[in-house]
Amino acid sequence: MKTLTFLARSGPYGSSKAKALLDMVLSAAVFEQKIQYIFLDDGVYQLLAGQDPALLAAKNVSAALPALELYGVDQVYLDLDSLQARGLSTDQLLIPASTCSAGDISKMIAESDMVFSL
Amino acid sequence: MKTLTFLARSGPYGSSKAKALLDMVLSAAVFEQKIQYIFLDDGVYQLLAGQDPALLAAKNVSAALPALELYGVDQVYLDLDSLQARGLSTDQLLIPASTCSAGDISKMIAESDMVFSL
Amino acid sequence: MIISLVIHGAPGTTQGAQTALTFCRAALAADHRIYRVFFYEDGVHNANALSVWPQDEYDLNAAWATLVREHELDAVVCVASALRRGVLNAEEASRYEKTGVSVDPAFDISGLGQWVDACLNSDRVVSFGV
Amino acid sequence: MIISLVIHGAPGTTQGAQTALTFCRAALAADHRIYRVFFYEDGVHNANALSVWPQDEYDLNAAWATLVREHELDAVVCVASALRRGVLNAEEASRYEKTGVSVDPAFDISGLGQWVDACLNSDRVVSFGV
Amino acid sequence: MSTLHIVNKSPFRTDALQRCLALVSPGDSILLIEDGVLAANLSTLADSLAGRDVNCYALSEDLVARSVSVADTCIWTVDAAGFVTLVCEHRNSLSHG
Amino acid sequence: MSTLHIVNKSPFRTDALQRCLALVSPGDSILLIEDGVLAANLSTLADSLAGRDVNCYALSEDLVARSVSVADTCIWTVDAAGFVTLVCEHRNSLSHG
Repeated sequence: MKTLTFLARSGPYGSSKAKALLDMVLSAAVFEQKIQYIFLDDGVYQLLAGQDPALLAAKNVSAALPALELYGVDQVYLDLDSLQARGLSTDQLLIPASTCSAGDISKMIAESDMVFSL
Repeated sequence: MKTLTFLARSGPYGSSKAKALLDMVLSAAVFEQKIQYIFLDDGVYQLLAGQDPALLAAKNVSAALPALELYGVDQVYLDLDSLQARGLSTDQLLIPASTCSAGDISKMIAESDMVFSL
Repeated sequence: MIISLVIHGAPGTTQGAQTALTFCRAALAADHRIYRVFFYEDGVHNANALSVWPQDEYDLNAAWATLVREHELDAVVCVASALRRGVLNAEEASRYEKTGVSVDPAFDISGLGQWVDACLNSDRVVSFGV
Repeated sequence: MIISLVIHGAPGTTQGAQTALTFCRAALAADHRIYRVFFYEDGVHNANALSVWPQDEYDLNAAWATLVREHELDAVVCVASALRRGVLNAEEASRYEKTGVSVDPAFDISGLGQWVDACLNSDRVVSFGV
Repeated sequence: MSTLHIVNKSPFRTDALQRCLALVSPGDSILLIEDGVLAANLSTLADSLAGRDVNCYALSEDLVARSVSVADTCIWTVDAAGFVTLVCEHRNSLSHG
Repeated sequence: MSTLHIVNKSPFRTDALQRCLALVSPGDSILLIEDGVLAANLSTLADSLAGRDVNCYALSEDLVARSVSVADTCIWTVDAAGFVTLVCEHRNSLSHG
């Protein structure tokens, strides 16, 4: 088993990056690897409750989040600094995520076999 | 005749944007429009002398610059603030360009029929 | 008013092509005239007829082709951008001995001169996906 | 060492695909083993066989296809990324009734499972064009 | 004789909004679209615009998609039809790359 | 047990380098490639790295292409072969998007 860390750093609809990383996470989960899924920078917007991209003809990127645990992705983290820098708070989020700091993320990266960032 | 303003804001080899904007400028020149070609932000790197992208298997974006005047593109400007913010000076440039300020650029934009930025 | 659009972004990868489509529909609904839609750089992928979108996703390629046909829009794909991205019509596919035609016939393939012409003949030109 | 590459960028539009090619050659020259090159998102355009580059420009599509053949590399194009971008093999072109085959046969089309497999079987995985 | 500045990038990841603010003239307008709307809930944006005679708009479809609210009364929301109107009301438009 | 941080974006246009600097640990290395090499002639980069036990490299092919020189002796240049060596010498790599 390998430790794979995913840094979700992009907002949800401006590009396909959020969805592309989510698909990587779910694929790795099927192979039962150890996964650390970290939302930071604009990636914290992926976690916001109340997203409604119907008028963009896009799928709701956050719809898959509640199912992450079913897929065995239970290590989901949120960079608190990124959230606060954007004027957001944890009670606006769709799913609970363990808050972490840049120092925590550095440690998780150091303990990973591979790291992917989108 | 229309006044078309082009804002070259990207470095020369990280993307195709510099070349794409240059092609627009040259096409507009063929149709003998009034052209204002302004290098600002990372676009100032397009003007640096001594570029050698052979090892990137890319064409030298700056090679076309000396021919701009032949095409009738004689209004070429350079944002001095952008240059200085990057630790560069005008004597490092391949072609002479009139230096300008953000205020000058604002005025040129205001007097344009259309503006393109890449 | 007479409006033209320049589209730089591929469908799906960035949002610009979708924004442009919505803008184009709104402009038509407000009885403006769309002089031309010019697809440049990665924007040419909007004219790719080989794209296959998942059933549960919005097919932006089909949406563009439909809009162009319904409103008889002048939709032009930049030839220099298209060739290097493998967006080819029958003539080019044959000339370069390629295994397929990939551009939707609702779109014309032509040069940047068509973009200049759009600038000269439009009141406004709006760029998307830069 | 055993190294795999993940390529996110289209040829030409951003520099990542070219950087990856140079890296891949250097790794092979240093006698490392390339386990797999995985083309994801816009990276799938590197496998497009319909691309026509100008005579005086470097044909990155041809360069990838040549490198893959010469070193018998395992080059995999992500199927979900490829379908929506019109990068199709003969089977898909026929199934979806499309007018052409666009993937270079040097590349396989498969799923993200091949990327996970590359992670499991490589010492290093390097991403380009993100 | 004014310009519609269109910003489609996140203010947190790129300098697009900042560079736009350096180039706006009195009488110009700014329209935030796509990831650009992430600036709409920044009070610092309102501060930057104060006293400059620059109107600021955010595209409602993009705000709703992202569940982002507008922080300040000085930022108006417009839909796609309003986007078209803004384009027509200004002499030219500048999509900041 | 260290990470090779790969930065390919201009420090003037995006926050990629800044975010990289927030995540580097002692013993990690930074490799500037593509438009990332535009940071190589910034004296501020050397300042940010001072005393942090972080090595910084810039890809020579990208420096030469852009005619950009390296400001400080604390930034080493490597070619593609050196890039491969750096990947092998570190436990993992992180391409900062």
